[in-house]
Amino acid sequence: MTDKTAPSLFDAPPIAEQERMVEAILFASPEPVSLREMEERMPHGCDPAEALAHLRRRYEGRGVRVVKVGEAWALRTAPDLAFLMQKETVEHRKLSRAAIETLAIIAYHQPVTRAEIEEIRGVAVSRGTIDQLLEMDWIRFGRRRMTPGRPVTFVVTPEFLDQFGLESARDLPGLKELRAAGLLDSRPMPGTDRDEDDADASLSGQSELFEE
Amino acid sequence: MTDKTAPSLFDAPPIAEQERMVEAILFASPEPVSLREMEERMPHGCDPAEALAHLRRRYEGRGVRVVKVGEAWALRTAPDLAFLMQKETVEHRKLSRAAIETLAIIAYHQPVTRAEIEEIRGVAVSRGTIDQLLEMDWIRFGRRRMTPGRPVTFVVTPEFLDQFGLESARDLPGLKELRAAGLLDSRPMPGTDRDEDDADASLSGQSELFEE
Amino acid sequence: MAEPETHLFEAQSISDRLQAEALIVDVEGFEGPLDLLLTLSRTQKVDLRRISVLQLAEQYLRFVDKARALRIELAADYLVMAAWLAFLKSRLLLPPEPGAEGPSAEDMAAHLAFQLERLAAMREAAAQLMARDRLGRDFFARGRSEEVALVRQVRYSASLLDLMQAYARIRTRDEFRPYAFDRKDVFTMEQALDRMRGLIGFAGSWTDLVSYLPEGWGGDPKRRRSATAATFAASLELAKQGHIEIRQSETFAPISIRARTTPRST
Repeated sequence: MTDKTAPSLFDAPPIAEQERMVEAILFASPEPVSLREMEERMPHGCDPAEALAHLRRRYEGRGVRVVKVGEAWALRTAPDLAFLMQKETVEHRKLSRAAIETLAIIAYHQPVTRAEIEEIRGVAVSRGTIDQLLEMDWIRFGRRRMTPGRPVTFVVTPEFLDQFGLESARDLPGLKELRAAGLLDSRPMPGTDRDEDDADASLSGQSELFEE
Repeated sequence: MTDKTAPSLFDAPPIAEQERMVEAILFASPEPVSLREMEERMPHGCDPAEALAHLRRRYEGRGVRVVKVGEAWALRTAPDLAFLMQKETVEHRKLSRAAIETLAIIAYHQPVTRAEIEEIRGVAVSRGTIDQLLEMDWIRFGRRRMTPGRPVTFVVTPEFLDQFGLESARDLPGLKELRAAGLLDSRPMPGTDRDEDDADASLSGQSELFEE
Repeated sequence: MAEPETHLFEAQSISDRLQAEALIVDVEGFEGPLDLLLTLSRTQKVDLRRISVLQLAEQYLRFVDKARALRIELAADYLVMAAWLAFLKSRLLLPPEPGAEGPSAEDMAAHLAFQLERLAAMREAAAQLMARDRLGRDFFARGRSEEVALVRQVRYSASLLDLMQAYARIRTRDEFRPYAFDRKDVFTMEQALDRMRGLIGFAGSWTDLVSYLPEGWGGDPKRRRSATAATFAASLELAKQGHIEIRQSETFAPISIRARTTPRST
């Protein structure tokens, strides 16, 4: 570079070789590289600008492009292939106990308000749980309850029925059937009137819901 | 759409387009990428193996090469251009003689137990040596040997292959000659009762790995 | 072809002498007895396959003797090898005892030669390996990694059985409980205090405590008991604070309260 007029002691490498060099430099460098820097790194007498022009033509229409970044040059993947740079992973997780319980209450008692869910579960229902079920499209908002405060109600969706292989929420087994199936092996405490209560609860829930 | 036998709703992209995709994927990743991973990232119906074959031909003699690393593929600069890369050169951690020998023994004799390494070197292998090689990701634990005590074995990793520019452990320099000379046999000390073990060891080791 | 037996410590040349001294002084530099044997075997200047194990054993034993004479601590490994080589040497020199068990001296010698050759081969292989083109030194990976964005989708699953069991669990929870108040049937003292603070200003004359029970708590005996207890406790608290007065004409007679007209001065 300093003595362009004097014939070089060694001839500069052929342009094809220079093109390889520019390619390797651009590939390995984390940052864009200026022509000046290329020239400094390449053997004496090289012409990185010309080599780069060849390289640009070679990469035309390819999956990778030679792009100018400010005063320097870099290799970048073609923008139309950006979708390849994403990797989708699907993670299967078991629904949390809180979410399953909330979902079960909504299914059996719909339409049901949040306060009612909390009363049945005996604990507060977190916003996240409701949001999660809404997001999964398993529940949706029902009509507002015509009581003070006009609270929103929740009902299950066709997606929910589909997911659980039900034709309608009415197909959900009642407590008596659950007990018969051995899912409820608890005996009611003597002296309590639980059975009636239960039957009542599920009946009033179901019937109210499906007679729309 | 997930049904592979059914004709796809959309045809797979033309092979030239698939080649671009493989090129972009390999370019974007400093780590080797397996065909399986390419397939997962490319549109349905693509054949990354064929696209890769095209790409390899295209990159023949270029400044960047398509290389096989174990079961995966990567782009690497051509070694004859190393002189251009002083700037990118990373300082290699100086390995002790013990570490280098232990690494070579693991590579040539894998899967190999610590006791076997010690027998070959005639000296105890320090924990630090094994730890260092594990930490560098050049070796990993292999399957346990089905001999009394069920000792763990060591094998080399894809990172090791990448580091030394090897397609597979079969390409280790001088491997064939060493095998032919019987120097990779696990030959028991005469009069010791380990014949069975050792026969087993050498069978499951080298011969299995290199006779395909 | 048989090499004249070279005496390690009667070296002929300066370089040999230096090497011999290096062996003595730098015993820690050896990676075990096999390494030392391999180094010693180099002085035989023959192919490892044609090495004289007897000669090697003598060299090793001489080395160990010399090291002891110089009071150099030798690790146990070296001494074990010395003992083994002394044994091998005697076996090689003496005619085999008739009916002796165990491997022949020749087999043992051959195995030692094999071990040395194998170690030498591994050294050579290691050197070849390290001389290969290396990533980051001779060839290079892509300098700029384009991160693959991970798009993570979480799919939650639950079965119908999960759902039914969950519902069954909730609906039967009370039956499992040995004893607990249902919160809906408990009227707390805090609730009673809040309620009475609001009402007491209007109670100019003696009023039955029962009339202060909250609405809807008078019917169910369980609820009435809770409300009555809470209201009574609250009225005791208010009396203590000097806001009200309490009176009861006789045991089990109705309890009446009224607001204190003038704050009690203590």
